[in-house]
Amino acid sequence: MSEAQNLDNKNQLDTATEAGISRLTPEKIKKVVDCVIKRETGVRFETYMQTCIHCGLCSEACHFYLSHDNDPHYSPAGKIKQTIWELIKRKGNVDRDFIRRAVRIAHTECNLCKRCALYCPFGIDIAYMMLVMRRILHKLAVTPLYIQDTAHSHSVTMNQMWVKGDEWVDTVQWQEEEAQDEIYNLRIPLEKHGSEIMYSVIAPEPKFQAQLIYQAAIIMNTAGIDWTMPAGVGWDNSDMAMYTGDNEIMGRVKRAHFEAASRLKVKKIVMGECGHAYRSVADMGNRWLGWSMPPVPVVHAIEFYYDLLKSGKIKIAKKYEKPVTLHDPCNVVRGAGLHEKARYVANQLCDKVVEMIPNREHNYCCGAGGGVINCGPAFKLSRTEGNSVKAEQLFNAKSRGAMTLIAPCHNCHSGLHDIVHHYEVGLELKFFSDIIYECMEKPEDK
Amino acid sequence: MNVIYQFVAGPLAWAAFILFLSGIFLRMIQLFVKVNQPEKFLLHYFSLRYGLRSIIRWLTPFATTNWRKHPVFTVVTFIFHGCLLITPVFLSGHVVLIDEAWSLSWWTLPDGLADLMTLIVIGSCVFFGIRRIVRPEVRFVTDASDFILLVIVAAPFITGFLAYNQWFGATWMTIAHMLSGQILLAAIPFTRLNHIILFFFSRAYMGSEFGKVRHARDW
Amino acid sequence: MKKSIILIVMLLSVAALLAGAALCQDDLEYLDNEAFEDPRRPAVPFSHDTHNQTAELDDCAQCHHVYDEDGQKIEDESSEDQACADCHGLDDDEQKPGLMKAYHLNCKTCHISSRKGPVACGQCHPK
Amino acid sequence: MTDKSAWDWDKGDKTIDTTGWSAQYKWVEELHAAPDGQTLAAVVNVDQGEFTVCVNATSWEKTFDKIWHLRFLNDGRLTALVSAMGQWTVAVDGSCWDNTFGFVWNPLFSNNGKHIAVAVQRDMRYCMALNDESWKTDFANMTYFALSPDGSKTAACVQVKDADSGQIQKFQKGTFTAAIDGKPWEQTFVNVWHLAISPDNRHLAAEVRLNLYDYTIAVDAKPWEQIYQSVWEPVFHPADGSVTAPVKSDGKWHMARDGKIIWNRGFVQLWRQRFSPDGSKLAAIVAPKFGRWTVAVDQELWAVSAKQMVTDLAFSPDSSKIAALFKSGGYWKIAVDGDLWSRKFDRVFTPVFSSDGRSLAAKVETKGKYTLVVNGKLWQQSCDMIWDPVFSPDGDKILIRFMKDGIYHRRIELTSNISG
Repeated sequence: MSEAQNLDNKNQLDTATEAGISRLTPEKIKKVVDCVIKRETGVRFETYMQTCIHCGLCSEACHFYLSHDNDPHYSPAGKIKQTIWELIKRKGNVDRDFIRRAVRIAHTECNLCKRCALYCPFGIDIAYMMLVMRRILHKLAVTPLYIQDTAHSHSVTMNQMWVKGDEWVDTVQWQEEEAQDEIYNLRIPLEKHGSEIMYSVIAPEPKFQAQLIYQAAIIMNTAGIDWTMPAGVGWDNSDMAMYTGDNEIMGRVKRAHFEAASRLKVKKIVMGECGHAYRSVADMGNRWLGWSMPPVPVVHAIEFYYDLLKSGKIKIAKKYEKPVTLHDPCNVVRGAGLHEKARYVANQLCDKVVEMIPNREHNYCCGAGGGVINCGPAFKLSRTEGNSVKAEQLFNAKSRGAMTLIAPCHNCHSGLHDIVHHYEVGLELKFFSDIIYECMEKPEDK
Repeated sequence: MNVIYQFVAGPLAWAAFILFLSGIFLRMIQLFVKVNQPEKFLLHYFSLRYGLRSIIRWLTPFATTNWRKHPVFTVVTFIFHGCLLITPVFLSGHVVLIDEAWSLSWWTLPDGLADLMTLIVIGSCVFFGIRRIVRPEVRFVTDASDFILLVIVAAPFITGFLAYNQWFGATWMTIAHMLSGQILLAAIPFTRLNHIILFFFSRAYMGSEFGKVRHARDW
Repeated sequence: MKKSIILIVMLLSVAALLAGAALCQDDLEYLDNEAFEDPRRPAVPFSHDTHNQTAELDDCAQCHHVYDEDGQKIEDESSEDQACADCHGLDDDEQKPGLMKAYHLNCKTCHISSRKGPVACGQCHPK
Repeated sequence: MTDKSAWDWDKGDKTIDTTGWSAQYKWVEELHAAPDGQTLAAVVNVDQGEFTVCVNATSWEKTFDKIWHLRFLNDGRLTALVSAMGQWTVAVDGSCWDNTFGFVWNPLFSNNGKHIAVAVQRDMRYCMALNDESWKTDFANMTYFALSPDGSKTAACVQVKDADSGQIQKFQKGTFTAAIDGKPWEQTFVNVWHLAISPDNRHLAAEVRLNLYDYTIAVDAKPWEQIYQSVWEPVFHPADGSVTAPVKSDGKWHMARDGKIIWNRGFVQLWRQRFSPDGSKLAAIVAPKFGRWTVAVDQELWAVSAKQMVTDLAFSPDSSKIAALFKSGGYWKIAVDGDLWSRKFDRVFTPVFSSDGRSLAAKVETKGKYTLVVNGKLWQQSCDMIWDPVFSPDGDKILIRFMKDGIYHRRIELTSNISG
């Protein structure tokens, strides 16, 4: 991944995607469009196409629209007009330039955050329409380089970051050893059949943020949880194939995750603070596999911490003093309704919680999710500039005292990190687990 | 002229009604036949409770964030749709005709009120038309069909208003009114005007997904 | 696209019909509408003799009909000595249409079948 | 399987008191009971960074920096993955393999317990090792491992062409293949998953992805002629050498054998197919409708279904019966030959058939307490922990291994005493 060109030029994508585009022929494009629309879409797609009355009311839902001075090219319906509508109207007879623009729009100018679903009077799922576009782009082999590579990683290793089988176990054991300095008999039980809980994470944790596994282990051990982590495939709950439209790989990765839980005979899966992974296991991946709901209950970290605090399994020694503001991640708030539980957790942990405005289901997207950040550094600037409204929202929370920004989602974390730096917002970013780890009563304290 | 009247009031009216009803019927059949392919989960997540929750919420003025964000538009939209649906159904002239044909009758609007409501529909169409031109985010997603649809909707109300008030000749205007009304009826199942039906389905599905699966509000 | 062309053509024809509209009015005599408590439409201009001449009507019973108890029209009898409202109440009853409906059906049915005379609302109820 | 007739099948109860173990060591990890129930073992911590294995209150002589994946083999031997001086290897009953490696993981055991294979990393290169002997060749990456049923052959998906992360064009040309005993296939694929070695050890089958979209099954490097939207793991027929796999086409899953669709209907989902030991029947877990799961035997659906999931599909050793676990509404039930046992549990573990197929038993959990269910009847003991039941060769007796109040019990019961 040597390439780090900055693609401010709207007419150019990364070289690998450009290479993909240069291989396209009109016949190929038409064939793929026809195939996807005819065979893979149904009543939902048709209804959305026929129902949209072009009222433009979705516009203000979108942070890209708001951040670009209300440029209609960035409104949700505006983006659909430039992609799906045009594609259907022209029956797939579009050229390479159209596809190039569609790649940029579908992959880097929509976070699939579904905020617009709250603004459309008809309840049209624009994120779904965008996923149909991405599915077409996947079938045309013009998915942006970085996220395509991530999908390749999923296909080979069943994890997001080419983490090999030995590296995973080695990292977990290394964190277990590190954490034993703090709690001498701490364990991260691997492949423990019949545990209550399987804890799954996303691959960036073992790859770059091993301290999160460390913190999780401290929390699990302190709370006396009967838990395990798989030593084989299925330990990673993330799924960028879901965002590239490679549904077959998405399903395969999700199957590996659920089969790990099934093999270990756990009662439920607890997952770390990641949003898209929740969407992939509890919304999209399970459906592709025919499971209407996750076959093994999936508990997101927010809900897990809520249960631990509510039941007193975790006690707070001293509350976090700096005022915090809480970012509601799309995939677990609009996607799972965990906003009130997140507030309970935040209030239990912190002295003061400053609400962002808007908040809960109406919170602005971080700008990173939906696979956008995974399209790579080439699109970083357009991503941060496409979310100035988030910076304003953060500045506003800061003006009311917030010093720490809690983002209980990996993508949000990275996206907000970029925004905080780009706009020099000056907020310190934390996961819930960072604060729990910092403030909880640990065994030594007892 | 009686021949034309007779043709428009007779066979054409039947044709329009048949197109309207069978169009909607076929759409529904198509909807229910295709609902399980290829997305087999659609019906699975359907929830009457959450579907209705969403429909009622969105059919209540100012009950959603977006309705509150656009007060003028919200007022116009609700009054427009209300007048659009109520006026023709409770117009005395229409009820008299139905009574003569099938001996069915019901309460009717005072003519003055009906006139006012007709003007509101026409005015709303003008408002929507202007909004399509003036607001950039709406203009961007607008195409010719949107204006044609507005004209199709407004035409029976304009001609009806003129026929009732007998400007420019009541006879021909009455025929024009019937014709434009028939065009509107027949157009509903085959144009994006079918949002009046599909609204309930797309809304109910989104409501079900948000209520039953996502445990979040969709407004 | 084809759909919208058809729609435009239809709309244009509506406009043409409007342009061709014209109205002629005769000298003014009115049908008695006193029986209606609060008439919503203006009384109908009607010149009895002119109408009958133009329409070449000889049989009074064509309009001033009489029905027997079984609902059969009695061919040889007529009812020009009675007001319509004597038989027809304001509302329908089991055998007879209400007064307004009686007028409408009586006039319009004939106008339509003979392909002459006013049929649209405003033709009889001018403002 | 191992010969169980030599085990002590006399009715009665033997105990091992583990309450003293925790005083003996800094901590004691998960307890493992031997298949014959005579020994109880656990990884234990002796001192900081010093581990050993405690077997019936006696420690292994050696200590290690780290021990994990402690398991009893079917022949009663005790194995674990151990590390000393930064090198990893396999320990069996306290003695290590001669070879040491950078890392070992994913141990595979043959049914008779005689053979142990592990995935090996040495100097950041990968291969398999079987019974202390590693492949002659190693690879840049290795995923998905297989051991033949008799334990004589190992296979893995290996990367044979270099492609760094980010080299998507190179990757899409195919860098992976399958290797058996270290010998890779000539042909490469974009992806290779889930290997199966034929019962006669002569053939290797795998799921392959030919490009980003086309999936099929490859047998001995030769892909089936048919291309599918997706495929799941292939299995070999016990006798005739044919390969059967679920394949997806036209949006539905179908059962295919050697490239031909054999069941006359498609499913929303279809996987975990398996042949009866005698090869006469083919069963699979299926979802005939979205959100409905059941079992299909030779394409006939069971009348019962589950809303959440179906797992642990298994034939009895004599091929006469089929069992599976059904989960609905958060509860588990056992289904045998299309009938659901009425009792529901918070958890049911893998059911065990007697060799004649007459009896079926499983470990079950209700409200954190464990017991056994045998032929639909509950064993009237509630335990803190229980292991999977073991039937005597004639099926008349049942070996129950359980923990209660820190005491381990090895009990032999008459099957009829429980199942009535």
